[in-house]
This record gives sequence, C-alpha cells and structure tokens, in this order.
Amino acid sequence: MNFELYGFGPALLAGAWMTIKLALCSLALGLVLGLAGALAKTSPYRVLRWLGDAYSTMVRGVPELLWVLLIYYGSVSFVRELGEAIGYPELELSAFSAGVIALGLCFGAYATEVFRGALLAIPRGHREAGLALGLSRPRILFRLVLPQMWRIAIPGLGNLFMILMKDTALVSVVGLNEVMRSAQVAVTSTKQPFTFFMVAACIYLSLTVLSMLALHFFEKRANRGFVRSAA
Amino acid sequence: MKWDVIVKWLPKLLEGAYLTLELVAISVVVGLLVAIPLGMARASRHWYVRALPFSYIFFFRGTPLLLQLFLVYYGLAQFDAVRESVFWPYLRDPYWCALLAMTMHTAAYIAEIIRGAIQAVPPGEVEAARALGMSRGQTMWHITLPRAARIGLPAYSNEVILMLKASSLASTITLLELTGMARTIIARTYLPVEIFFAAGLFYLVMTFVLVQFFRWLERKLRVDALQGR
Amino acid sequence: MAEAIPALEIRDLHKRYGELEVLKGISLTANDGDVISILGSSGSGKSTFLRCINLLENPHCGQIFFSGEELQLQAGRDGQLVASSNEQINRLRTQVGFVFQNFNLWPHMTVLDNIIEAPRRVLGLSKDEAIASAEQLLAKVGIADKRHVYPNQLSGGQQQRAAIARTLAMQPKVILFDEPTSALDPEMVQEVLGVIRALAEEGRTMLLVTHEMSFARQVSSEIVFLHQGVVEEQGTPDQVFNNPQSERCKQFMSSHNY
Amino acid sequence: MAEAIPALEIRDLHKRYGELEVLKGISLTANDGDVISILGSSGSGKSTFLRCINLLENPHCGQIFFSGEELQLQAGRDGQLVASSNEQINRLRTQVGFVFQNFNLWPHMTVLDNIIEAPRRVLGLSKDEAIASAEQLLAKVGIADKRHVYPNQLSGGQQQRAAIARTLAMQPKVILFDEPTSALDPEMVQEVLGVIRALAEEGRTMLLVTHEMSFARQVSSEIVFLHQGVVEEQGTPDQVFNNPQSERCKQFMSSHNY
Amino acid sequence: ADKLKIGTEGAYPPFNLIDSSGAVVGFDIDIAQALCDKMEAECTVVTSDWDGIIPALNAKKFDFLAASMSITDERLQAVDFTDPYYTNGLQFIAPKSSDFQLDKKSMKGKVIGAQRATIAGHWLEDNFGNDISIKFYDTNENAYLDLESGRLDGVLADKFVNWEWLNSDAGANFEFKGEPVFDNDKIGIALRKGDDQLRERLNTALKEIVEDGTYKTINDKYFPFNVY
Ligand SMILES: Nc1ncnc2c1ncn2[C@@H]1O[C@H](COP(=O)(O)OP(=O)(O)OP(=O)(O)O)[C@@H](O)[C@H]1O
Ligand SMILES: Nc1ncnc2c1ncn2[C@@H]1O[C@H](COP(=O)(O)OP(=O)(O)OP(=O)(O)O)[C@@H](O)[C@H]1O
Ligand SMILES: [Mg+2]
Ligand SMILES: [Mg+2]
Repeated sequence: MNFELYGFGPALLAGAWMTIKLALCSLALGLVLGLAGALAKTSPYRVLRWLGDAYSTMVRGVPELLWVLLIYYGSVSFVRELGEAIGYPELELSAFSAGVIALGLCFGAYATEVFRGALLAIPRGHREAGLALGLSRPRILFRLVLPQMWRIAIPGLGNLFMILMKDTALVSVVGLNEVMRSAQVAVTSTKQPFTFFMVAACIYLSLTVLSMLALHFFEKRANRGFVRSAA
Repeated sequence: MKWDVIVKWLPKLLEGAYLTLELVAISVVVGLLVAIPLGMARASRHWYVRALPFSYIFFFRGTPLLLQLFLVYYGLAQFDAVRESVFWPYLRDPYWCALLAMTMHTAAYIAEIIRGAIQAVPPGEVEAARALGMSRGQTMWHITLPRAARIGLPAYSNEVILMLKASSLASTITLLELTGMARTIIARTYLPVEIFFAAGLFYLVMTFVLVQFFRWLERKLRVDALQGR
Repeated sequence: MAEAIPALEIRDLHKRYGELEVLKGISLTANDGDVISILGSSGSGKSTFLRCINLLENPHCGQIFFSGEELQLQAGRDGQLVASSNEQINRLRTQVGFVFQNFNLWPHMTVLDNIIEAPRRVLGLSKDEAIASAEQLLAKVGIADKRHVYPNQLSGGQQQRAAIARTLAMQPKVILFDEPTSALDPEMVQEVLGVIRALAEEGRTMLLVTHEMSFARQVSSEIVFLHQGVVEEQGTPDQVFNNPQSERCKQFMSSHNY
Repeated sequence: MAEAIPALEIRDLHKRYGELEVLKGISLTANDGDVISILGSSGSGKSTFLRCINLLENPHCGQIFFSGEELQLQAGRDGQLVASSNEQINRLRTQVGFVFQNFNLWPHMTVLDNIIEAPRRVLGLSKDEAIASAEQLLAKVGIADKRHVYPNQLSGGQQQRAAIARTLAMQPKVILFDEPTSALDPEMVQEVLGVIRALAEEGRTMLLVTHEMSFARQVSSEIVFLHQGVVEEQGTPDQVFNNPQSERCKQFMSSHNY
Repeated sequence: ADKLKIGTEGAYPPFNLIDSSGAVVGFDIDIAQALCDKMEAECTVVTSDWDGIIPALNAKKFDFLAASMSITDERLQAVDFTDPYYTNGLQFIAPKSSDFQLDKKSMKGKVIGAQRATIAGHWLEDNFGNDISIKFYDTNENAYLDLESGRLDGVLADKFVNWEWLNSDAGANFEFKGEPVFDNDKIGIALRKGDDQLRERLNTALKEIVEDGTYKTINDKYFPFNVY
C-alpha cells in the first residue's frame, strides 16, 4: 500500500466532493418529486393517480444510466432551440445539471413508493382531526402528515440515498469526475486496482458514516412523542 | 430502426432476460430470508444484538454493488488459500459469485426496510399479543412481521426493481445476462440503438410486470385499508 | 320570518357502507343554545351520523344547513355526495367543532401544540394569544400540568380532555361530541357537564353522542334515540326517559337503571 | 395452611415515569372468583397499575404472585424491574387476560382472525376448534354478524366487544379489564355485566378499572379507590359507596349521583 | 490562432491516461499537440467516458478525438476519420509455463478473455468461435486479473496494451505467445461528419510531423519499435 496514493490523493478528494454535491442536489430534487408522486398516487383524482403511476413505473423501468445519457445528450437540441428562442444561443445544459436532473428523477420515482407506504401507515383519524378543525389541506399535509410520515419513511429513504450516492458514478459518462471515475483513472495509470478500489470503498464508507449519522439524527427527531412498548 | 435485427437476436436476448430473472429472483428471495433475522436483530433494544447486523448493513449499504462483485470475483481469487479451498469450484464460476454478491447486497437493504417497518408497528398491537401470552417469537412472527410486511411492502418493491437493474452489473464479471448479452450482440452487429432499445424494452416489461405483481399483493394484503378510524 | 334560523338543520340524511345501510333518512333541527343528545345502541349509526354532518364521511343523500346556509354537495364516486366547494366546507368546518370518539390527537406534537395549531393557522391568532387561551382551556379541563407532554404519555382520560380542549380552542358555533366522557371519571364528567352548560348559555349549539344516560338527561334540551339508522324517538329528556313511546326505546331505557 | 392461596397477590408496587411517581406502593390480594373494581380519578394510575401486573409496564419495585408463584423479576435499565425468565412470563400471561382501554385490535386481521390467533398459537388449538369457540364468544357479545369484518370498519362499541372476546378466548384464570364498558351502551353494559358474573361463578378472578359506579357496585366483590398512586380506600362496595372514610373518596363518590 | 478542443478517454495507457496531477498525457496527446502546433491552433484536452465519447463529439463538446480509435465501418457511419496515425495489432499472452499453440487442435477447450466490443473479440469469434470459450470483459484490466487467478488460459488484446502490462509487476509470469494475429488495425483521429476543412488540416499536419521527425521522437519516447 502506498500512502501517498501515487499522488492521486487530491484527485480522489475532489472526486469525493463532486459525489457529495451531486448526491445532495439530486436528493433535494428527488424528495420534491417523490413527495409529489406519492401524493398523486394516493389522491382521489384518477388523472393524478394515473400520472403518478406512469411516472414511477416508467422511470423505474428504465435503467438509471439511460436516463443520464438521455437527459444529457437528448436535451442538447432541445436546449439549443430553447436558447435560440429566448435569444441566448449559448444556453446549454451543463453536465452537472444534467446529472442532477437524471439522478433526481430516478430518486424521485423510488421515493414515490417509500412516501406512499408511509402515507398509508398514518391513521386516517389524524388527518380527519385536522379537517374537522378547518385546517387547509396543504396545512394538514405539512404540519400533521409529513412530520409523522418521516418516522416511517426515513429507513426507506436512507436506503435510496445510499444508492443515490453510488449512482453518482453513472454520471461519469457525461464527463464528471466523481469518486469512482477518479479511482478508475488512478487504476489505469498505476495498475493498482485493489489499492484504489479499496480507497474508493473507504471514501464511500465514510460518506455512509456521515449520512447514517444524519439519518440517525433525523430519525431521533421524528420519533419524538412515540413511546416504545416495554412488552 | 432495423426490426429484422431485433427479431433475429430475440432468442439470445430472451436467454439473457431469463438469466437476469433467475439472478434477481434468487437474490431477492434469499436476500429476504437473510434480511428478516438481520432486520429483527437491528430493531432489538439491546446494543449487542444490534451491533453485528449493524456492521453488516453498514458495509454492504455503504459500498457499491460493483465493488462487492469485484471483491468477490476478482478479490477472493487473489488469495491462494481461496483458490485451493473446497469453495473454489463455486467461486471460480461467475454465476455463483454474482448470486453471492447480489444476495448479500440486497439483504442489507431489505434488512433496513424491515427494521423501519417493525419500528412503525403501533406498540399497542404488540402489547396486545404479549398480553395474550404469545412469546416474543410468536408475536414477532404472527403479529409484528405480517403487520410490518404491509408497511414495508412499497419499499421492498423498490428494492426488487432496483436489483433488477443492478443485475446488469453482473455483465462486468462476464455473465451474459440481459445487458451482457445485449452488449455482446452489439459488438457483433454494430447496432447499439436497436439492441439497447430491445433490451430496454425487456427491462421495462419486467418492471411493469413486477409493479403489477406488487399492486396485486398490496390489494391482497389490504395495505391501504389499514388506516385507523 | 317570525321563526329564528336554526343553527344546524339536517334533512333526510342517508349513508351506506357497501351493502350496509347505516343511516336511513335522518332529519334534525338544532337552534342556538340547544344541546341535543343522541342515544342508541352500539352500532346504530351515531358516530356515522355525526361524521356525516361535517362531511368526514360522505353521505349518499340529504341536505345540511348551517345557520340557514346550505352545504353545497355534488355527486361523487359510487353515488356519494361530496362537497362541491372546498372554500365553503373549510369555512364551515372552522365553525363546527368535532370531538372524536377515539380522540385522534397528533402524536408528534405536545398537548399544547395540538391545541394551538388550529387557532394559529386557521384563525390567525398569534402564538402568544393562542397559548394564553389554550392554557385557560387546559386548566378548565384539569390537565394544565401536562401541557408539554406528548399524547402517548397521557392516560386515557387525559387524552380525552386534551381532545376536548383542542376542539374548544377554535370557539366553534356548533360542536359535535362523540362520547366525550367515555374515559372520564364521575368528577371529570361533572366538570365537562359544567363546561357544556356554560357553552350552551353562550348560545353555542351542541350535538352529543353518549352512553351515560344520567349525563344526557342533565345536560340536554332534547334527546334523539337512534335505532338501526332511523330516529325511533325524539323529545325532551323527560318525555324520552320517563315516557318512551316505542318498544325499542322503552327496552333501552329500562336497562340503564341497573 | 388453612388459608387458600390467593389467585393474584401484589405487594408494594412502585412505578415512575422519569420524575413522575405514578404508583407509590400498591398492595392487593384477589382470591378465586373475586371481582375487584379499581376506581379513581383520571390520571391516578389505574391503567398503569393493571399494565404493571402483567409486566406490559416495568415497575420499579414490588412483588407479584400468581396462585402463589412469584413472578421472577430482576433489575433492568434505569432501575426498572424486568422479567428474568421469558418462559415464566409467557406462561403466566396466557393465564392472565388483559382488555385494553384503547382495544389494540390488529387492523390487518378480521375480527374472527383477531380472536383465534392467540388460542391457536399459544394454546395449540386447531383452527376449527378455535373458530367454534370464537363464534360462541362473538355471539355472546353480540357481534357475530361482524366476524369477517376488519376492525377499522367497526363502531367504537363493536371494537370494544371484539377486544373483550379476544381476551376471553384464551380462557384466562385472571382477567384485567381496563374500562371494558367505556364505549358501550347501557344494554351492552348489562350484557358484559352478565358475562363477568358468569366468569366469576366459574371461579375466575377479575380486576376491573371502571368509571361506571353503578356497574362497579353491582359487579364487584371488593372496591379499591386509588388516589395519586396510593390506595386511599378499600372495602366491600357497600362500605366504599355508602360510607367512605377518606375525604378524597367521599368527594369522589358524591359526584357520581349527578 | 483558433481554439480547438481535443476529446480523449484518459484510460488507455500508454496512449492516453490521466496522471496524478490530473493532466492528460500519453502518445495520443503528444501526437495531437504536435498536430496542433503545426496547425498553429490553441488546443485543450478534455476527457470523457468511452461510451459517451462519440455522442459528446457530435454534441460539439469537442472538435476532434485523439483517443486511439480504430477506423471501423460502424464508426464511419457516425463520424469521419483522418488518415491513420498508427497501426495496432493483436497478440496473445499466456502464462510462461503453458504450452500455447495457435492451432485449432491445441486451442480446443481453452478459455480466452478479451475486451468487449473490440476487434480482439471479433477476431476470436471469427477464427476460434467453435473451439474455445470466450469471455468478455469491460476493461483489459479485468481480463488480466482473471488471467492471474487462473480462470483464463490466455488473453487476446492490442499488442501495445499487452506489452505495457507484461512490463508491470503483475505480468511477470506471463509472456507473448505466437506472432501478432491481426496486424492491420488502423487508428485515426475522429471528427464530426462533414468537418472536411479540419480533416484536411489535420491530414496535412500529420504528413508534416511524420516527415520532419517529430513523429519518430514521440514514437521513441513510448515504444522501442515503430508503430506507424
Ligand atoms: N409513558 C408515559 N410517560 C410519562 N407519563 C406517563 C406515561 N404513561 C402514563 N403516564 C402518566 O401517568 C399517570 C397515570 O396514568 P394512567 O394511564 O395509569 O392513568 P389512569 O388512572 O388509567 O387514568 P384514566 O382513567 O384517565 O385512564 C398520568 O398522569 C399519565 O400522564
Ligand atoms: N368504514 C366502514 N365500513 C363498513 N362498515 C362500517 C364502517 N364504519 C362503520 N361501519 C358500520 O356502521 C355501523 C354504524 O357504525 P357507527 O360507528 O356509526 O356506530 P355507533 O352508533 O357510533 O356505535 P358505538 O356506540 O359502538 O360507537 C356499524 O355496524 C359499523 O360496523
Ligand atoms: Mg361510535
Ligand atoms: Mg387508563
């Protein structure tokens, strides 16, 4: 084992930072999409249910990599036309935003299912109590349903976030240097696959530690008021 | 689009799809079996019971499946001890390596889903079972797990679909499942668009069938009728 | 128009679950300050009736008026009637309080937060105002010391009192109580009786489902006896308790003096 | 040994939640066929007391005997006592039934499945045997027509009756009822009263938390009045209802004849 | 001077790779820079994943690719190529201890690895398809690992790449077997279709560097033999 990592240390760190940025941005987008999807799927309106269904099935049905390629290369002509239409022809979708959109889209589709499961686990009476007091539906959602839903959704979302963090590797096809690609680059030039794959594993593991700590914190918060049975 | 090419290679693609299904089916079912005790232990109130599954879940959730495949397939083969052991005939074979890695990987994720679902079961329902004299095990098996299954089902369906697509990584250790097969055919025909389109369609169809299956299961288990009054 | 407009009027309400017809045409009129108790055996449709009034349950047929304003209904799926105007139903719900049979407190909020939530969000009270009036209410129902506790840490009766306080905090004109004293001891029942009387004197209208006959007798201006989804008997407490007309009601009343 | 071994004996039970001491040393002896009612104001610790008896809640101090057999306890975290033998507590719990204040039915099973689950798993009854006895019980509590319905589709009183049937299906020697009639109408209360009397005649022992004074008076062989975690008064119904000794109990009893 | 963007993979040593400082180096890059000097253009090098490299070229993320890309009919449908700037060949490697003959009889039943979607794979299928079992890998690195673990009897790959690996520690116990089996793999610079002007400039520049000896200097820096 070479402790300077043959000089590739800084490159790997930069890769880690890129991974973090990608993961967090996609998470933000994905949570919004997932919530919207779950609400659509549990809504009383058939059109919304159908839309939610189509979104979660279609996006989950197509491999993540394909979405990345589709959005990055597929959007080129579209964005260019858009740019010309608004008089700003240099407009182009950066690799980063394309990656975030693609990963967020996929995260959202899976999060839809997690949120839906959690929504279904909340007693209807809690919502009814809000209705009976005249609270508006958005209010009921944000103040009564969401805070309780986290409690049930966090383990599932945690899973998805772990996967998301590693799916950021897919974005290397559009030329972003995240952890996996930095490691691969180092491997080709040093011929030390195990050293660098282990280093990549360690980077992922430390990111995992961070996210698990965060998840634990959120879970603790979401569990306030819920007593565990002594039986 | 050259449809005749797709038709010509359809049997090969079907062969690949069959291997994909086999890998996914075995790993998510065996994974579930492994995950149940892991998830139960993870939901335990004693830290020493939680510790072991925690480290397992931590490692397998924390590193990419690709890496785990590599470690099992290329990594283990680096050691002479492994190459001389009785396991070598299996570990030599990419099929078993893929199954091993995929099962251990998905078990970690499923365990986490199970833990969350177990903890979301209202305590009163558990108490009711205990008060009737059911042992911890009986309560877990007959009350808590069936109830948790309904809470965790949507998340589990996610995991199965994720595994369906993650199985394409098995092509990196020379297995000719759907993706591996498609890439091999492309190398012959130089028609990436057609073949990937066909393979993508296969994935989409498999996902669709899975989604329908889980929807049927949810209806059967009355998942959305469980909300309290 | 010599007659006053009734605070709440219900005409010919029907409701079924699948095949099971639970309410078979119920009509009822309540004026300002009325306290109407709804009695009836378990499963006779009392809760369902109350829940239909503020549309927590969608009836299949019928009309509902609050202070003369008709609740706009339109046909929804499988023959149910749903509110046609969200704006209207939200507004009316702020004026109609509901105390649930199983409390339905929000488990992720402390008792105080449970109570101030609606007044702050719906009535637009400031946090301080809301807390001030919530503390008064908590003191009135005797759980002021529990204000920072989560509902799961309360005893059954404490939960019930918190639920009552939550509803009263909205100062509703009409209050629907679904067995508000089921988990309360006799002393507490007296307290609640006092509270309800005071509310009636302020001119608020109350509908009350209860199994406690003596409580119903003391508090009500009118008694409605429900049986298998129809109003079997109706009248002043004296009439219904001392001199019931229908067979079913006679039988029911006789059992309460065990 | 002239004296019979009591079915249930509790000595000096203490329990606290954090700082709050809820039970401050409670002792109680119940012989075969005894029906002991526990009265007390809301929050006085009645539910907690019952829950400690079969260790749904871990007490901090005290001894519990079932038919002379001491429940083995050992110190657990933060000074709580936990069962030291899983085998023993499971066996004892099959002999001690518990009816919860908030029912705790399993929402993913039909009423019938709720009832046959424990007899099948714990007593090892065959499915047919379990169903046969469950149907008898359901008929007894008057919800035979609801056997294939899920708990969420039941009215409050129907849920309560299902919960009672679930507990009785285990044929426990000792039954702890936490407000078993709170959601029942007077007629149903009479039925339950009959059931409890029949059980007492079979020699079963019952502890009963209730707010219905007249019910308690009719059904009990002994009354225990709990106040702020201690037994304030204890005796036959006549003694306690007609001639209470303590100030607190007098006040409490006076309020029930509203 | 005009500005040009050169696309490359950065994962194909010694032709193109990224060193620890993040700079892209290698034979391809040196050649491309030499061409740029001749054309008096200001060039920057950008890396991209192999799978996305042609789409990226067509999406104008680069102007030309110096990525050791073989000129094939399939690729000619998507892009144009300059004249070849070096020639590649395929050669087997196997453990030093094994007797490895290149005839059908002794090859029978052998397990041979190759990189997926390369000429090596096609050559194996076309010539030994029925006799040996072929395993495909995403990268040559993975094939070498399996060669080391004994899952493979031999690997067929570009001779330069094999040569590079044999010179590393891992390759110590292995050697070339037989003569190069395929010696006419022409490597060119890829451009967007219809970019004829740039292609002509590159072709002219390529001729110039071959003639003035710049090419040989670069060649000798990397290989002890002639690759043109
Ligand atoms: N998990 C808990 N954490 C903290 N305090 C609790 C908890 N459970 C109960 N308490 C408190 O203990 C006291 C006794 O509660 P308990 O449920 O035994 O009352 P109770 O006599 O059954 O009253 P009720 O008649 O209203 O049901 C109450 O003041 C309650 O707030
Ligand atoms: N969601 C539902 N689906 C099917 N049947 C239902 C549903 N809710 C209630 N019912 C049935 O409707 C009938 C009336 O129920 P309701 O809750 O109105 O009774 P109740 O008069 O309030 O009785 P209780 O005094 O026991 O609370 C009951 O027989 C019940 O089983
Ligand atoms: Mg009811
Ligand atoms: Mg209680």
